Amino acid sequence: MSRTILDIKDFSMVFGGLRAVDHANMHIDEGEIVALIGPNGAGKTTLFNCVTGVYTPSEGDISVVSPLGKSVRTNGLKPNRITELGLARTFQNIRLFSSMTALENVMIGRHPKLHAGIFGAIFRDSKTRREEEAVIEDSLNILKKLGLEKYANDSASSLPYGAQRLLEIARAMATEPQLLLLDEPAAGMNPQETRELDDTIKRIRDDEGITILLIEHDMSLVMSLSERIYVLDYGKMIASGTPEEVKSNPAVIKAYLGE
Amino acid sequence: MNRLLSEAKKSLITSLWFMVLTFPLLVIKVNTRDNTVVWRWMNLLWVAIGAFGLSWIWRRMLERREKGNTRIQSSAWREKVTVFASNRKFQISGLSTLALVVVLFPFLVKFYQVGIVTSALMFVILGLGLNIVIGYGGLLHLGYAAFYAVGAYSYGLMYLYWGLPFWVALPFGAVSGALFGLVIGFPVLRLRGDYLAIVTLAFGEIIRLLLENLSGFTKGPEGIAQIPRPAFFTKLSLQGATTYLYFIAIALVLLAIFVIKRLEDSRVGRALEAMRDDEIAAQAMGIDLTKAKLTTFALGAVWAGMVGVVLAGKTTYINPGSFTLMESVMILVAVVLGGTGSIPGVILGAFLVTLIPEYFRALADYRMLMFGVALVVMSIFRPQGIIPRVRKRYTVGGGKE
Amino acid sequence: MNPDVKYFLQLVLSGLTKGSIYALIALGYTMVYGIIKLINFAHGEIYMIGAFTALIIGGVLQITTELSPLVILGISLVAAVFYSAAYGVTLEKIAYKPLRNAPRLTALISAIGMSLILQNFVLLAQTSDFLPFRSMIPDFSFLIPGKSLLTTTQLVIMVTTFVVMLFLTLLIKFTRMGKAMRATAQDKVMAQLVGIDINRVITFTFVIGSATAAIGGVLIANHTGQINFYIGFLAGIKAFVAAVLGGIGSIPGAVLGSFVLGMTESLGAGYISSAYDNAFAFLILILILIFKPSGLLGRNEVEKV
Amino acid sequence: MKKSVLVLVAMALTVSLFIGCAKDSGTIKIAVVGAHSGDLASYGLPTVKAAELVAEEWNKKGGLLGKQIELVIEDDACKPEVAANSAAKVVGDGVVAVIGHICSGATKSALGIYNEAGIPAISPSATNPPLTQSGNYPNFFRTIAPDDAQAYTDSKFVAEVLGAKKVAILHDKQDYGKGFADFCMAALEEMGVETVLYEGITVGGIDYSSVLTKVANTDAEALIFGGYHPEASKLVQQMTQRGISIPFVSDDGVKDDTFIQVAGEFAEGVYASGPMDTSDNPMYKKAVQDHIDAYSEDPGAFFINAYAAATAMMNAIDKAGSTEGDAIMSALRSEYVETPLGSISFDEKGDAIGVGFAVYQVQNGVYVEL
Repeated sequence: MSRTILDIKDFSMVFGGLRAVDHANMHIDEGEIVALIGPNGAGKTTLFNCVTGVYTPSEGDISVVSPLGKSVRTNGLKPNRITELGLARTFQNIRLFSSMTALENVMIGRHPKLHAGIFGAIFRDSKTRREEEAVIEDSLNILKKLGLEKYANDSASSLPYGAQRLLEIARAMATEPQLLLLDEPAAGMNPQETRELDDTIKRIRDDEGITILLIEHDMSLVMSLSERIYVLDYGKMIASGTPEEVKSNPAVIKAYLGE
Repeated sequence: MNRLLSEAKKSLITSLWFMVLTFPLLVIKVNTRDNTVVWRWMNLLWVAIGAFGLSWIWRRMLERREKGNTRIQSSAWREKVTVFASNRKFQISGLSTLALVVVLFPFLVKFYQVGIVTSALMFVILGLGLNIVIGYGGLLHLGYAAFYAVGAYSYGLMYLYWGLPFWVALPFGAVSGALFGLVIGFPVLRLRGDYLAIVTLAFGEIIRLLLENLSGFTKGPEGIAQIPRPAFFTKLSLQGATTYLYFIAIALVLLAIFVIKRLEDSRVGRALEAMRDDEIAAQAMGIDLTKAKLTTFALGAVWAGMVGVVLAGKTTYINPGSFTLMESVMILVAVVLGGTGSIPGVILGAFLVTLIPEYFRALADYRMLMFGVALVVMSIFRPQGIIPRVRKRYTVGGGKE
Repeated sequence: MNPDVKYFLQLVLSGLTKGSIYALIALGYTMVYGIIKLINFAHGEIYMIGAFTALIIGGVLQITTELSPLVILGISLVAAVFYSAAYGVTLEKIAYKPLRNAPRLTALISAIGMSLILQNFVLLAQTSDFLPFRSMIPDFSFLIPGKSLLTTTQLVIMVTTFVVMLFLTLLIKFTRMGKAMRATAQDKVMAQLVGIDINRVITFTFVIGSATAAIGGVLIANHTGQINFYIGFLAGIKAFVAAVLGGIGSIPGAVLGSFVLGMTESLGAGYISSAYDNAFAFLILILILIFKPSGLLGRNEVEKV
Repeated sequence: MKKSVLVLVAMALTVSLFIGCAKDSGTIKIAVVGAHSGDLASYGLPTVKAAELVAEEWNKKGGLLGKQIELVIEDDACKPEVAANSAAKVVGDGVVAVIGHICSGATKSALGIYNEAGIPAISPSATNPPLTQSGNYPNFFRTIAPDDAQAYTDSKFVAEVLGAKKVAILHDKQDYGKGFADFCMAALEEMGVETVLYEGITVGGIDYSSVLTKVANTDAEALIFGGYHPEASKLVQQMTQRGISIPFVSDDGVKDDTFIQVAGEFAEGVYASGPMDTSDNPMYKKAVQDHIDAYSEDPGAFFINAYAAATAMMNAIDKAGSTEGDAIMSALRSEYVETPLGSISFDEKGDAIGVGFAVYQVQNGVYVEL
């Protein structure tokens, strides 16, 4: 059995009396592609935000297991610490560094893997110089993997919408995560782009060995990609299992179709 | 034709509105002691004509801004300049000429001109320092003059109590500037935008008030006088010291440009800019905001600390009155005018802010009004500044173009 | 009365006076912020223009007509309110409206620019000297025994502050425009979708905010007895601190923040040293923001991710 | 290659712009430096007018040492950092003497530059005592008494005329006001008067009721204030309104008609020190009349002191028979000269002999010398 990367136990998030997520449990194993679905406002993004440290969970435990098998409880850790533990994410409403070029966006993703400090930057010793050369090289490679190299020197905000979504993925990949959290990666893409995205995500998992958790509304993409699915409704985890199991789960059908 | 008429009508209405608006302040002048009222009706005419014309131009400019015309034009224009400027031969000849002029300058002009240009260069360094905080870190700092004061008083007090010379004070001023940057940085870590602006303003004022009130230690409002000018092995004549200070300022400007360029191009600089663009995304990329903010404040304050020492050495007299909020605002004006985040922009901005009033004394009374207008117009029509930041391009395959 | 207790009470009353003064300016600050999320740096200048207009119109009437002082006070107050509101609205149209979708920093710099423009406009159009501002508020003689505790002007300022706060609260809670303002404050796009003319709402906010500043300007000039072009800048910064202290955007917050500020200054001056009164004001601001980054009554806005 | 030549030419042009025109040795240049713009202009401009009037007088008589006097007028905005540049500028212009600066801080930063150039400076208004007493500024002279002399005059008045045993002292935390307050405290101590409250107040404050409560809470018999008229008028108004009736004694910054105008009825009874009234002096009358004739308005702040300063300086150059700094300075020290302030000369330190302060009181809306 493969190693569990992310373990969420009995987790709740309360915003001023409103239970956005209520006693949810979830676990992700290495090498999986897992989807988190649910109607709008079900608490999916809130769960993402708690896992990545944007919010601190109200109750429960979230732990991340490092490749060496050490488990770290992440409740209350800052987002940058969680990124260093090997979690990286994209945002539902695109949050690129808009004044920078596409390449620079990816270079920033390399931040946790680099070491140069202020003095290194100023004196630019040979180590720093090598590091800088490698950053450009590595970042370009990541752009190439996602077919974005033609945009390398373009301002991130001037990219087409689909490319911006891909650039977010590229930027997250640059942090060399073990688990990549994608928040509605296909939102706003046309069917052609969505099909390509399907391939891209599979490639990321297969070639890079990155485990993937995604929130998505496009059911055909979810069904084709994911090996397991969790369903959130009104903050409660109402179902989980393989795509087939979830599809036939009466609670899920009820949640999606109403009564 | 119809369009012209409707435009004229719009301008006419604006003009009338401004006549009403400025009527009491511009037309009437009362003297309650002599019980006289002066009516300055001519002013109303100027307002009418001015408002009519300016509102016409204003609407035109707004329209063009809507269409984004200016952007296309300016980038085409910039393309040409960039091509021109990246010509190797031009770079070499241009830079060497510039270097020659910079070196010969103090020997070619009257020495008070050297003093004035030194003041401008000091402002350039202040602008570059504040630019780290605002342009790269994206943190609106309204108390920057406090770091300037810290530097000046470092030298002033070190001289007063221990008789230490300029060259000892200079690194000390830089370090104490950075330390104060950290001191201010800590409490404001959680604050954003507007809250940050007001708290930095508050800090700036507190430091000035302390300098004013702790008169046993700082000599209070009386200030510290007779601070020696920097010595070059031996005490220099006035002319000599002025020239010397000029070269010190030039050296500091070069150092600042060098350091900032290097930072811009590094992991640290990228982290600061990422924080400016989007704090949440930056954190998600593993950037420690606490560290990034403290770095920003310290790196920005270092320069003000150093220039403060130079100021004390140049004027030989310092008092708290030189480090008011207005001073912070003027540095901000220089940065915004020239181009936030752009090194050549900030240099130009600092020169404009210091040299225009110096060489157009007749306009002295209109100086602040003009700066105000410049801030508003620039914010609306050219927020990126006169010389905007040009982002670096990389050749695909590694290295720079 | 025990002299120590009396001393304390006097300081508290001074604090209340200062607080009321700050509140009159801070209310407008906070209202404008609530709607357009922009620090209207020029708000202090609007207050100064209110005071100047009252001085000029009042002076002209005094010299050229035979009207009774109360009528003159009335007319100059109306003129001050009208002109402050007019300047406020014009300022918004010129310097803020084109920047509604721009980064906050850009808009704030435009606001600082506008503040410089208005200050220097008044300086050039009038004078840099202090001008005497004769108190137009009649002295209520029944207060004379308590003179050392509270002056008439102070009392009028306190009462006015209270009335203005009440008026604004009712306006926002119960009127149609108030509802539109609240909707705009919460979400401009949604407000537009449900048919609210946000331009009208913003204009209205500037009218009300500037009008309160004008009332403040006239009353405070009555209290200090003098005005010049620079009074708005200092008062504006204090009011700004008060508004931020209370939680910018909140009407009761502005009043509470102002009282905290006034009280800190007064007690600090009374028991420590008045040389540090501004330092105390700024220190309390920093302390409160460290522990409560959104001010005393401000809502902690969670950024949507 | 062509381009760089072009650039060079452009640079050379710019440089030549800076250099300006060559020196003209046909005139004697005297600098007038002070605050000529901004909100302090009203303190600096009257000095320019005084210097112009005196210079015109000399020029009509055929000039100084046979040459016409040329005034070099520079603005220092009352800021030390600007003053250093202005000083360097007038030195570069080849002036032989300076009338100014106006503010003590600006004066201090400029004096070192004049000293190195061997140029004497005479100020009509810089009253900070160390300027003459520290010995650091041998080239400095002034036609106004220093703050400590003024403080002594006020203190003596408080102790002897008002007979106060306990006083409260407030100051505005500025160079001038605080200096005055400190000297008052020291002088009063010597005279056996106790200072029961000593405190700074904030310039531009809206309400001073807290600090006045504090004053009322002491048993002070007089309140001494060091500072300028805007704060003074707020203080006296708020004192009257809260029924604090102890005498209010202040300095030359308050002995200004604007104070009476702004404070109105509340100004009545206020004491303030100012230069001794010499308005009976025929030269005084002539100076004022000349000003009215030339500029059709009454002269402003420090006009008489500036007129005296300009007169003394030009007389010294004339007596010295040279434009050498040392000769001018020794002439200033040895020669008595008739000025609107009376017949004056300067002591070793640079203070004017025969110039002093007197205490005035506002009576029926005017300052009356006591």
